[in-house]
Amino acid sequence: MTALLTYCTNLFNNYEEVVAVILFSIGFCILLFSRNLIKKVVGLDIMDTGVFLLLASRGYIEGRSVPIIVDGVTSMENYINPIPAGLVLTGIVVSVSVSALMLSLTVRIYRTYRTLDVDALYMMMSVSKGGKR
Amino acid sequence: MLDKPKLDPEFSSIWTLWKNGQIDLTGSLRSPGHQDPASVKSVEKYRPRRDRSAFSHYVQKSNHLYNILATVLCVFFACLMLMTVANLPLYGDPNAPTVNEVAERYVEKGTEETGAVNTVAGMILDYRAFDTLGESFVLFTSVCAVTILMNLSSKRQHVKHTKESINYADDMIVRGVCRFLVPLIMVFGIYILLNGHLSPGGGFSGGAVLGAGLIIYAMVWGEEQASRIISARLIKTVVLCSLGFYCVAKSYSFFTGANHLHSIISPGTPGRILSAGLILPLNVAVGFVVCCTMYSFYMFFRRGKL
Amino acid sequence: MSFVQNFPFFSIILSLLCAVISFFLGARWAKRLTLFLLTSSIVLQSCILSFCFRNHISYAYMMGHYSAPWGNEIAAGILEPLFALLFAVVMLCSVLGGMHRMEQDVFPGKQNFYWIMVDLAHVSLMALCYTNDIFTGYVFIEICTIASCALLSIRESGRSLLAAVRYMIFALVGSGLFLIGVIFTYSVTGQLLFPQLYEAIGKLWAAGTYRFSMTVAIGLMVVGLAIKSGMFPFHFWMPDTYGRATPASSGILSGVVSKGYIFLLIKIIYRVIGIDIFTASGVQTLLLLFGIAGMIVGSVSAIFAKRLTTMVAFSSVAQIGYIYMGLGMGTQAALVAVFFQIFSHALTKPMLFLSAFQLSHASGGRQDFHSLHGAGHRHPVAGCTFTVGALSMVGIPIFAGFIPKLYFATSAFGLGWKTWPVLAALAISTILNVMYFLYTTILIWIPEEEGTHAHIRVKPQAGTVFPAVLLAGFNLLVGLQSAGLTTLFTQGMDLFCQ
Amino acid sequence: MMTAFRIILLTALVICAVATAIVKKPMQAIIIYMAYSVIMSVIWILLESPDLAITEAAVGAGVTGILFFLTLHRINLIDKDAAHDQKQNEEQPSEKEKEETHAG
Repeated sequence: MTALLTYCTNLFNNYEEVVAVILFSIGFCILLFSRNLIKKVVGLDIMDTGVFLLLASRGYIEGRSVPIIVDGVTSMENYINPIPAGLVLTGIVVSVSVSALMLSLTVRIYRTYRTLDVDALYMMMSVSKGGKR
Repeated sequence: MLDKPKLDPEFSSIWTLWKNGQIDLTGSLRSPGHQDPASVKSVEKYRPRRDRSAFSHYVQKSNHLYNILATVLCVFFACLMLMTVANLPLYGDPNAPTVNEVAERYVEKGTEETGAVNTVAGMILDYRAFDTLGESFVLFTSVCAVTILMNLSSKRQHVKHTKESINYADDMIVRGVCRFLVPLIMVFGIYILLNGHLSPGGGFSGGAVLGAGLIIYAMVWGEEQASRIISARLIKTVVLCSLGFYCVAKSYSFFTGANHLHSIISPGTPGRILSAGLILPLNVAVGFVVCCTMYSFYMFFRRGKL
Repeated sequence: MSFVQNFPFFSIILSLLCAVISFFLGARWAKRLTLFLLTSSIVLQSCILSFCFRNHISYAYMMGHYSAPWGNEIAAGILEPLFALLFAVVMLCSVLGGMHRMEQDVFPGKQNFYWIMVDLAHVSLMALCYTNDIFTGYVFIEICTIASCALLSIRESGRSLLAAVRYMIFALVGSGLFLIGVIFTYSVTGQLLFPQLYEAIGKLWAAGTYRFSMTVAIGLMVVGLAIKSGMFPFHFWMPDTYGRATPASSGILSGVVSKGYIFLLIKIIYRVIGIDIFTASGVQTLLLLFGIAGMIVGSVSAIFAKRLTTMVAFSSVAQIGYIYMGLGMGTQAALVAVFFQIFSHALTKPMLFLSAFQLSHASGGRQDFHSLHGAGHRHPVAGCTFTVGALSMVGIPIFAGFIPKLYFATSAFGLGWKTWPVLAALAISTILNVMYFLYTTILIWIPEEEGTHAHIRVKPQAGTVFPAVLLAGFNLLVGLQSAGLTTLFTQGMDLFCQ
Repeated sequence: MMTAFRIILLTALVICAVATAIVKKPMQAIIIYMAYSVIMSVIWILLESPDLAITEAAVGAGVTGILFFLTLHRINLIDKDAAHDQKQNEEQPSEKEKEETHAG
């Protein structure tokens, strides 16, 4: 019982991470259940932002400010952890390049098959099996 | 596709009908009443060879199974992650394991060692520069991949009438606003780019803002006009020079660092615009790469060439 | 510090520079530049390998002026340059072998992009081999993913585009999970470099705090990389990806890209987590079970495949299953077997793909088994290399594929309850392998008297068949001279597993 | 106060994500996704990372959104082209028929 209580308190305290995990799961659900390719790409992006929120919230420290040293105060006591911010910056750029690539694939697939419905695409894939290359 | 009731009602209706198990997907795709003619033609082209009803039955069955499995997977995964989050160090805790000697050195000695007032810029362009080098190459890779996929010079993919019905440059409000807005955005982008080591920002944000400014310019005054000013060759040259400079500059610093040689790059006086050693030129190089990448994404998606 | 120790860094920077310069060049010069890059990379890796082997050292190389917990690092011992060498050799061979076909498949204006992508795939593999920093690993995983997607979709046929979308979705979920695993690890340890992580995780595990998070983090990292390398329940992207690309890309994707992820996974298991903690976390047993399932499911799917390349691609699922089974066994002897399996698979699969495409070219471009009757007589060299590959995959002695099976079987004893499943899986999988590979081999050698393609005789071009023959030679070399490699592996592991 | 603001923003984020999941049209999903990105950039500021806020506002809400819209635009153009082709294909046989009847 106390263990459960600790769990709930921890969850309540880590609300930012909880939201990040929920966002990741929603993105994952869109990816799994949506049949439109464009929506799948949106789902991927939401998944990525969830991950970034998780990472950035790990670096935040209550009551401290952004790590830009202006007044010559160099003590760690005043600033948040700069590492997660740098990593997320990398991640955001990776995410935009990946979504551009996915969208260009989407356009090409629509040009060839005239549909974005993955089930229809899958069906065409299966039924044209076994023939010529 | 969205404003016209061509495809979209189709998605919903097939979806709902299918959920209730009333629809044979193959049939609905082929029936001309539901789908636009183009798609019917393409389905006809990929004519199934085995028995259609048996096949659609199979698809339906596997789809039910897939839905159940995917739901289970999602729920399991979400629960697992929530449990893990409950077991992590607390949010905003100053004594968390992440606040250790690494972060302390970045903050406390960063200004002195790299010359950058903005600790994040100092960290990504000096302490962990190899990551950032990789990151700019992610952008380069993806711009090459998009070129492969979207370049119109390839076989049989000419879009015939791309003529726009709306010419934004003739619209007084749009033109008037953009005449003020575009230079403003560009100046802001350059400011972010050049002040990356002093204030929030840096190569990636500044480059993205610059790219957005160029995109607005191309959108309003037309792609031809934009491509006259920023030609494909110019973009290629800028990308080549920036990435080449980045590689060479960083490999100098990696080489001297690893071999414990003396490096001629000094951090300078922190707080000045011309300080922080390589960080300012690297920010400019990264900014150019990001700007060109964003602009070429736009041009490839818009008209299939630079 | 000796000058040779700079070479890992040189090979990375050189390929980055080559990629950037190729952006400005035409297809012909880009091709020359890439071939030069791959050759020089082979030379560089050999130098590092001989240096490390002679001095029996492993070292960390600072990328910048800041030492371990603050700056980025790369590390090299014996295993890292050995695998980098393998990857460079296999890439060079598959690129050379598939070059002619690639020039037909790819639109001429886009061929220089193909070479850029080969360069970028090369740099990401080198970085995955040498990296000593987990986040650098993530960045280069992404480069590898995008480059492989481009290598796959550059053929621009409808099916390869669909395969590319499927590949991308699986790969992106994989890298997302990997990144979450990295974040969890970082937030309980506060480190990103391998040696510091190893220390911190060891301390945490001994203290017993955050044990659940750590287990989940290990699981997520392993699952992320497993999805990307095609472990059994996540193998759906594999057949189309390998079967529909142009042969050079098939060779690169199946031979080296998936092995790059697996090598990073091995590094993470042994140098970040530590094998004891990995065993204790229970993820190891899961790997064993999924590996065994993959061995059987992959072979069964290959039996029912209707196209030659699809069959070869499904057999990759089974071969990757062997690797994961070995990782699941968790002993040093099993790790040696895993390394042999990586070697034999990386040398055999591109050869099989190259010869399969040549055989189908000799059968009028068709890939169904009916048309392939007697293809070996129409293109004897490709027939021979295909036979060598098939025999190696089945595990006939004197070929490379025999060694890992032997080592797996010998290392299975003394593992408690794991012994019998492993031995049974090896036996069943070998029988299944025989069923489809020997069937295909016999099929291509049965002469076809009155057929549509009986009159075709392909004159083998030296440039096209030479790489496949070279790979076959390497295959035999590994099969016959395995003692030398065993020494390298065992010495490398002493340096590798801290 | 700050915590309340933060919680409101996070709730809005989750609502946006759920809305993206349940709307039918891709266009709606994209517009909601752009709103989501803007909220995200405010959250980055609250997390004391202005670098991320600028990047997210320019990249997430700006460039990615434009790319999504352009994708939809291209898809529309492809549809129009197909319709155009078909019209031409239909017209040509009818002209031939006319000629045939004329000749007949």
